[in-house]
Amino acid sequence: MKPAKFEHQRMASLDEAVKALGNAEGETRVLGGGQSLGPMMNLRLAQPDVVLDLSKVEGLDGIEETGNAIRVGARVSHARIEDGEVPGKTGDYMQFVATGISYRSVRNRGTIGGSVAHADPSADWPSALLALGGSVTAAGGNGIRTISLDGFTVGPFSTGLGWDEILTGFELPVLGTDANWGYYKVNRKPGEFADAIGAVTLGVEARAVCGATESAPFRVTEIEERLASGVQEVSIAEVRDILDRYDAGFDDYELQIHAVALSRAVQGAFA
Amino acid sequence: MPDGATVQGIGASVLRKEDKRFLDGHGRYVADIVRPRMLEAAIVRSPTAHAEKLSVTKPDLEQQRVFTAEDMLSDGVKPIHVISKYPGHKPSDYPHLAIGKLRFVGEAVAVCLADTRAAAEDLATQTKISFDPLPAIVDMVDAAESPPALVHEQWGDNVILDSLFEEKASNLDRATVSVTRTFRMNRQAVNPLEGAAVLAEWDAREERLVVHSSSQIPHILKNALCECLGLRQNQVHVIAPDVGGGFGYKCVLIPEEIFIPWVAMQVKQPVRWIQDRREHLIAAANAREHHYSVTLHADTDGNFIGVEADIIVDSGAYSVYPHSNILESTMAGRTLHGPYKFSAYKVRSRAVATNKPPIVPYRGVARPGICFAMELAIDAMARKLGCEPYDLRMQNLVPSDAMPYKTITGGEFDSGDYQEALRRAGTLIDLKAVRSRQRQDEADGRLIGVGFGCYIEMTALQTSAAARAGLAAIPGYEQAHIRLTPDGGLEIGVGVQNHGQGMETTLAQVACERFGMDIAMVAIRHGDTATSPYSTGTYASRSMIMAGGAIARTCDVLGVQIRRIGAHLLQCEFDDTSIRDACVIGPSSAVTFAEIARVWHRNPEELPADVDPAGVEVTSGFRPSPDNSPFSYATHACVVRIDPELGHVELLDYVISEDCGTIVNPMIVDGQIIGGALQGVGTALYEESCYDADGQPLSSTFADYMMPGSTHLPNLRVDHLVTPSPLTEYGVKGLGEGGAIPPPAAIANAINDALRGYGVEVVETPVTPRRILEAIAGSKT
Amino acid sequence: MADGGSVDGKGIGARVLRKEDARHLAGKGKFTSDFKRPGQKEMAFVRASVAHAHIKSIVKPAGYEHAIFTSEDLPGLKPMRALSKLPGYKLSDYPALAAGKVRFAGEPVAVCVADSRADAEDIAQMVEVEYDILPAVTDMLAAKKPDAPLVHDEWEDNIVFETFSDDDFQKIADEATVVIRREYRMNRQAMNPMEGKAVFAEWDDRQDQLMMWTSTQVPHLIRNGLAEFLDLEQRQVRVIAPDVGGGFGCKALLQPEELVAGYLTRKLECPIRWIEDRREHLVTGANCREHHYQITLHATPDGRMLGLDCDVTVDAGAYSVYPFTNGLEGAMAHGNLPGPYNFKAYKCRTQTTVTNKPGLMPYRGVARPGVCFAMEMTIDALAREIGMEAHEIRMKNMVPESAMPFMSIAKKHFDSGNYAKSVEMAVDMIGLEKVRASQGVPTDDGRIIGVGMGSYVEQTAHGTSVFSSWGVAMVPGYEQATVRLTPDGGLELRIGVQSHGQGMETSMAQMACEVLGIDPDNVMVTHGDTGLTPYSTGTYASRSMVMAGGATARACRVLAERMEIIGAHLMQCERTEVSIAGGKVVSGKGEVSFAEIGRVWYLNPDELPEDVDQGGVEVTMGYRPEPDSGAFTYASHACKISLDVETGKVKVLDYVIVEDCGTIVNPMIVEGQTFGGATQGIGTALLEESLYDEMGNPGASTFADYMMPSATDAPMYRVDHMESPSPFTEYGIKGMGEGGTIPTPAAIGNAINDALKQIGAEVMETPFTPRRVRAAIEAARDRKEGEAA
Amino acid sequence: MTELSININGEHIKADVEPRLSLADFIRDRQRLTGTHLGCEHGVCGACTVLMNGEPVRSCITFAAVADGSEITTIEGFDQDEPMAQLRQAFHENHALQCGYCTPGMLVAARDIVTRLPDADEDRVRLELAGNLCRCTGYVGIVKAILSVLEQRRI
Repeated sequence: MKPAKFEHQRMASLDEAVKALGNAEGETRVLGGGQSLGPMMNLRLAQPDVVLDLSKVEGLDGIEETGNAIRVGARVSHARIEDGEVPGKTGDYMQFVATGISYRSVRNRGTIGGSVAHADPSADWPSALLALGGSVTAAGGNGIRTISLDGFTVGPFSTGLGWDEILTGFELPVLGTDANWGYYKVNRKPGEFADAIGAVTLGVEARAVCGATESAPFRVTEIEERLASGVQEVSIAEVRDILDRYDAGFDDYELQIHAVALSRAVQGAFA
Repeated sequence: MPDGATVQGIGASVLRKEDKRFLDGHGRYVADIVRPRMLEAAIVRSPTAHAEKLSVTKPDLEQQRVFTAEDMLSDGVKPIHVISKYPGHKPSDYPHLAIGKLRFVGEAVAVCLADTRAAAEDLATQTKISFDPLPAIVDMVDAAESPPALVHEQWGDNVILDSLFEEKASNLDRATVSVTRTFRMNRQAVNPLEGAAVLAEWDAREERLVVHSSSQIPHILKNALCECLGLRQNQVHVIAPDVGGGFGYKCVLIPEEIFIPWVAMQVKQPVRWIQDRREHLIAAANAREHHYSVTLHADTDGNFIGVEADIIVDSGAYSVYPHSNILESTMAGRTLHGPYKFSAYKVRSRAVATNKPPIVPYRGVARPGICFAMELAIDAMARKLGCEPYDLRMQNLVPSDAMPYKTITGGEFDSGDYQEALRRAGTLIDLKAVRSRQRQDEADGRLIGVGFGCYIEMTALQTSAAARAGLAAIPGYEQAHIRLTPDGGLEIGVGVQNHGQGMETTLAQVACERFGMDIAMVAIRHGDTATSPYSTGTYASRSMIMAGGAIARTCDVLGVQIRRIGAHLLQCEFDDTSIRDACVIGPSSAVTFAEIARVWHRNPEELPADVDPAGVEVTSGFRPSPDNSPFSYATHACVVRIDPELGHVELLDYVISEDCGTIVNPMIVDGQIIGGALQGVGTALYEESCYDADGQPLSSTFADYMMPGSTHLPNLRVDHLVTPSPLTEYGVKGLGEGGAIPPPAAIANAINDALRGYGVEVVETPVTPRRILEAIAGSKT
Repeated sequence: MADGGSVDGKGIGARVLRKEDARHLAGKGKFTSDFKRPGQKEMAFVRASVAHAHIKSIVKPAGYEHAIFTSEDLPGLKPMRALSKLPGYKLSDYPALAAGKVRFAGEPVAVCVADSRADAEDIAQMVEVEYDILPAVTDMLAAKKPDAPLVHDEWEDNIVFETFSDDDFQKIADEATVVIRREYRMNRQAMNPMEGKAVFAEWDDRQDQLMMWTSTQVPHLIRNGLAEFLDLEQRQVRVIAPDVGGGFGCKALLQPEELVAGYLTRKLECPIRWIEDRREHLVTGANCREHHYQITLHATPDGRMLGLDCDVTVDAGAYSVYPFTNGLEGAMAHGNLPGPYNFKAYKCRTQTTVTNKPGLMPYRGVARPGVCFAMEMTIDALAREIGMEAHEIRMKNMVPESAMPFMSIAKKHFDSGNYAKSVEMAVDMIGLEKVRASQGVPTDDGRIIGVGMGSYVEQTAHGTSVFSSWGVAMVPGYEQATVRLTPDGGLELRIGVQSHGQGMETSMAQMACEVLGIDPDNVMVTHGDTGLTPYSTGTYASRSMVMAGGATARACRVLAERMEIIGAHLMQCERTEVSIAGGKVVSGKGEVSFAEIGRVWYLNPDELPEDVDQGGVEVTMGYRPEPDSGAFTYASHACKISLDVETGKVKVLDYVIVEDCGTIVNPMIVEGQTFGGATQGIGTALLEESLYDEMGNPGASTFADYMMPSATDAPMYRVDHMESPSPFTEYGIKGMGEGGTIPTPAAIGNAINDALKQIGAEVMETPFTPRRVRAAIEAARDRKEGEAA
Repeated sequence: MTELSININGEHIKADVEPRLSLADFIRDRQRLTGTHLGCEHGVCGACTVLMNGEPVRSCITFAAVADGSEITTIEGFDQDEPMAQLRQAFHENHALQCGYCTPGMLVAARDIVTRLPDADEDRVRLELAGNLCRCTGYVGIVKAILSVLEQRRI
């Protein structure tokens, strides 16, 4: 179980990386921590011709609070978030999410940017950040641009990034000290990919996300409306009915556990 | 038990099983083995013969890649220490790496490690040593009589052992004719074409040291490693893979076999050392070198009365493990009599220490020296009596009707017809024809001479004798481990080591003889302490007798078990079964070993209730009873032609008449005899490790040290007598060494016969053209 | 107690810390994949991408022809043939490389050789295999249907063989007024030792011998197989199992890759290495468990079990594996289903079917996890039916201690033990009454609690007569051990079994210590090397401690006699006056250390007595229990679980084990084996499943799809021991390596059904995934609603 | 080929590696440090865990080329390490290993737990161990061993 041949390019700077991506011939993958790409390459499920290695690129691993937003660099590892480097309530929420991702030895290498750019449907960050809101920053041939997290994940392994763009970081909302959040993941074992995710934050707006679906995570507006109107509990049966109206391709069991996840996320937000 | 008859059993010239891999270039010698992350070693050696206040300075940058005696001492490594139990033997340590004093040129001082041998040699040159020189003890006679210095201060002299062998000396008065001569056999290097080689690594899983060494005695090496490095026996695994010749040089421990494993343990990486030819010619110039002054006494009819002699053996600087530094001097002192009858015996034998490499038991061990001395003295006596040396020998050889014969020094000849061997040699060389040719001068003015050499060789040294000699390794019951494999083949483990003797074939022949099986189905495993039972190894012409005997005896034990299963399958009585052609034969039918093996391994439900749970795998042993050794013997005769102007010697004819008892494989016996004889020719005419007055070796390449080649021995003729020994399985006697014993005697006698007109004799080997011309010149003054 | 009086309690029964730990803790263990030789090449296999097809063509990429080998390129390589003598058994050859037809996804089709594994995989990726795809047989029940496609064209159906027995069942069954019918399924798994298979092959010209280092439990059997199928003489094969990273059964059989490596190392004249990666293991190693049971239990209202009637189907996969064949599980299921219970009547039919999956191998427990699952779940169903505690039914029906030795209705010769007592103790330990009390009140997180148990009896170290009755291609006989006293008085102990976690380097040394009183630290145990050890069929069937341990004891006793002769001589006294004690030969006149004996034999034979045994201080001796019908270990497991009704997720809260493996050699090791086994049982019960789609494509090829038990899945087991020595074995030892895995699926399944009984749901198929638990709950609700409406 | 400069167990190493060579294969086959094992090669089983700049990582899904400039500690590199010495003894005494294959990775992960989470209780220890599979022991001895070392280090 060894990867196919590829060309390894060690990037010294973001500019170099963007240029390299723009000029690259053949399939090119950007390597952050490599904790998702690594296994796929070992299994030869991914066989890129060129790998752009960002591990030496400066300036992508910052965490800073700027007034009404928190900037988190793409190369910030899950472990740093788990260890509480992201400040405030937003940090509490992200810390809870990060702690549940895979295992410590993977969290030490894996990055939040890599996870969102990779867009594995059953990964935590695409759902968790969608529930948080905010935006993605990306650098490409036409410079830096900001993309809202809403709709950023398009489908399995596909995002709103342009072919020549590199995800550089996130601008995330600051949850107020009294803001509630809840996150519930259904999986067979700790560290395993999620079978279902329910994520809820009540910041400036109430956001509720159903994640770990066959495709992209999606916001559940009916639930958001109820939360906005002060409802603090939504039964599993109710959520089932609501989710049933979405065309998520769930079978009965999947519908059940996604309903449980979201219902318990709400429960958790007010526990 | 009736032996299963087969063309591959005892007496058959079976072609060698081991040939294929060598012919294909697939033999595996130590130098062929590579390990990942292996380091190569080069050794810093003493440039001086004798010095004190040694100090070593490691290169600054590579301190951890260079190791000295201090490093070993601080790690508690013990030196090689062989004290013979022989009364009067003076003990001395043999340090692995020199400490304080340097005692011979080439002595190991430090070991340097690097990724390649070349880089290691660079390190060696960067390692500086300093010392205060001392006068060198170079000549053995000076060493005994007027030493310029002491090799080992604590002794007070350089005499390691001074022993006197005196029996019925009073009878010497009956002598009426005496001749006295002084002889010298000079020092040689053994020169197997593969030198010494060691590869050591620590196996972390088995928690043991694994040592590959080009050795004749893997189990003894294992003992030494345990003693010196303080390891438990189950922490050491020694393997002697293919070995490119040994001849005795590899039946003693060399320091490298201890310190290379030790450094491997220090650096936690595999380490390999391959001795190069220069190292061998300098540090391993360690064989022969005896000095004799002999007086042979006879009556007027030429009957030998007695022999008096003063023997000095140059044992070099140290005592080697396990055979010590007095093996040669005591053997020479006790058996100078050779195959002859004596009624008086008075021999003093001294082993002395000099600043040369420690002496090792080279093929023949002492006997080439004593045979040279005795046989030349006999020819001198013949000339004095004016009789034919051939007749004088015939008259004094122990006759066959006297067998078994107690020698004057207490030995016992088991069997043989020594006179017949001489008679046949005389016929083969056609003594009369030579004599008649000698009557008229050669057209080209050259000189023709004929010479004889007779010897007896005690083979397969036994327990009590070895104990008497006080050796550090005393052979007991030799063992074999035999396993019937599930397909009816045999795997045989033996602790001896095969390095050219063809034992993978001859030992298999013994099993074929016992069981009548196809030799292809017999695998001999040897030279590996893990896969073989303990053995003191291959030396003293013992392997065929001892390992062969052990296999025969073990086959008998295994045969009983095989027959028990066979009887059950044949539904007959055990007593009605026998083994032939790898089958158990019953009254009406037979069952193959393969079938019996299948039942034991694959279908035990078919086994008899009374089957022995020990199964089809047995270890058993053998040693002659009584605990005596069989004696091989032979007469060599040759005709030489000498150019009196150049002193060149040419061998015109060479014949051998030998008796090694029952012959297992005639092809291999001839091969051993011929190979030994050519080494004897080297001793007689070519090989010499020369030293200058300071003990500096002068023969450090094959340019200076002359090896016998394809032109040096004419197609010799070998004739066999077969007198089975009463002591051994099948009456086998040892024969590996014999060929090398008498050539110096026979050739020198032939030369002296050719020179008789000048009234001079050569008395020192090798008989070089210079020595011949000096002798001839001596006659003119 | 000890023959030799053991060294400060290091003999039998002592909690001696393991000798083998040091190297592993230091990272110095040596596993097959750690080997490297100059010039070595690596293999990668082209494997069937479909489950069932004719191979139309194999196209080698241009320029790589020399590096790719198909079955045609390996003339003389025979297919593996494991023939059973069972009546009606159908033979199926197992080609090392598929010839003409592929019969399971992952079957080796071609092998590619290169300097590195990555390069070899590059080549494998370029090989184009064209298939003529056939309908696949993926379900063992469907396989029996008349219209099912044939896995082996030369057969008339897909049934390997059948067993059937019926001792006048109907008569006794008629007495029964309570009849319980159930259908159970235990799904397919992969054994997943942490080290997969690995082979390193090298031809040794000096010994004219194939040297094969391979990750195996049975080096001598691999040697037999290599000699047989590569057409070599036995002397030309040496098999060495170095450190082996777990086996559990899948390494007790010859693998196609071993044959190919052995063939190619000679053909290509270079060392060959193959290391199975996890995906290969999960696909081609999905080869165990998979049984189906249609079971009917006849009982009385007061809980007496009268008769048992069962139809068993075993999914044996495509091929018969060497040497155990694909007949083993069916035969064992038939003989073990009644377990420790005393039935009056037993009727059983087993059918073993071939399917387009890897050939079935004997995984830890071998058939018994399946039969125990079916039997024990049915007992609890009976308990619920008649409103009785299940443990009472068990105790009431178990073979009583007073009846031992006892011939069971399935012809098992139970040797000793108090089965009911183990149930009673387990019930106490789990605190059944407290659990029952707590079950009324739901936990704050809405989970429900259940308690369940499983009992079993395991035939261990069964010998010649038993295996020959199964017709297996391999029959164990006398187990042997070689002992050698070394010149320094140490002991070398050589056994043909293989230790890969069982701690035999320690427990066998304890055995030698027990007999000779020698310190285990001075005993070097060598195992797993056909060149060094006496023949043995190897490590399987929980046999090593009983068999190799027994052989060790016997060999040590012979060695003791030999040493006594020498010792008596050295002390100048009679044989009869001396004995072995505390690592010495002792007499009234004093004592002689083993080191002294060693010195005399090896270094000073001049001091030996005349009557010394010429075999010296090296002995090979064998052992076989009498009778060899096996030592029966038994245990009762009980557990408490919580179940999340909404997600169907189950958590094991408490788990207790009461086991009896006879005399215990090393309690620490026994417990380690038990805990490890039970955790594999949890995998079977809750997590592990090798899924297939209807085309026979494997659905679990990574650890992301195949769930292995982690530290969070295993509880802190509590264990208690009973010790009923076997009357048949040395020191009364019984085997116990496998037992831990056997009752776990039953115990957990029963606990789940206990929790679900308020809902009226029942699970009947392993693993009990959240999806299956939810499905059971939904089905029950639908039923209720149906009844209501 | 990619140039690689790396420090393994205190030894500075320069090498040319194929980009696809994993750190694990570099350690095992090139450096012959075979204590680091491969159990799944997709980052789940933890047998290949080593320290990279002091933190545990999966060497099977980390390319050697990407580890350029880092400091690696493998199981062979802890001879002078106190917590590792405590863990080794505790593993030995608690029968925390059987076949030994998962042990090196297990020890490296355990060392991270006892140094990073001094207050971990049994549930936390089990949670942190979830990424290291052992097929033999049922984790009983491993968990006990780690808890005992945590206890030692608290006093």
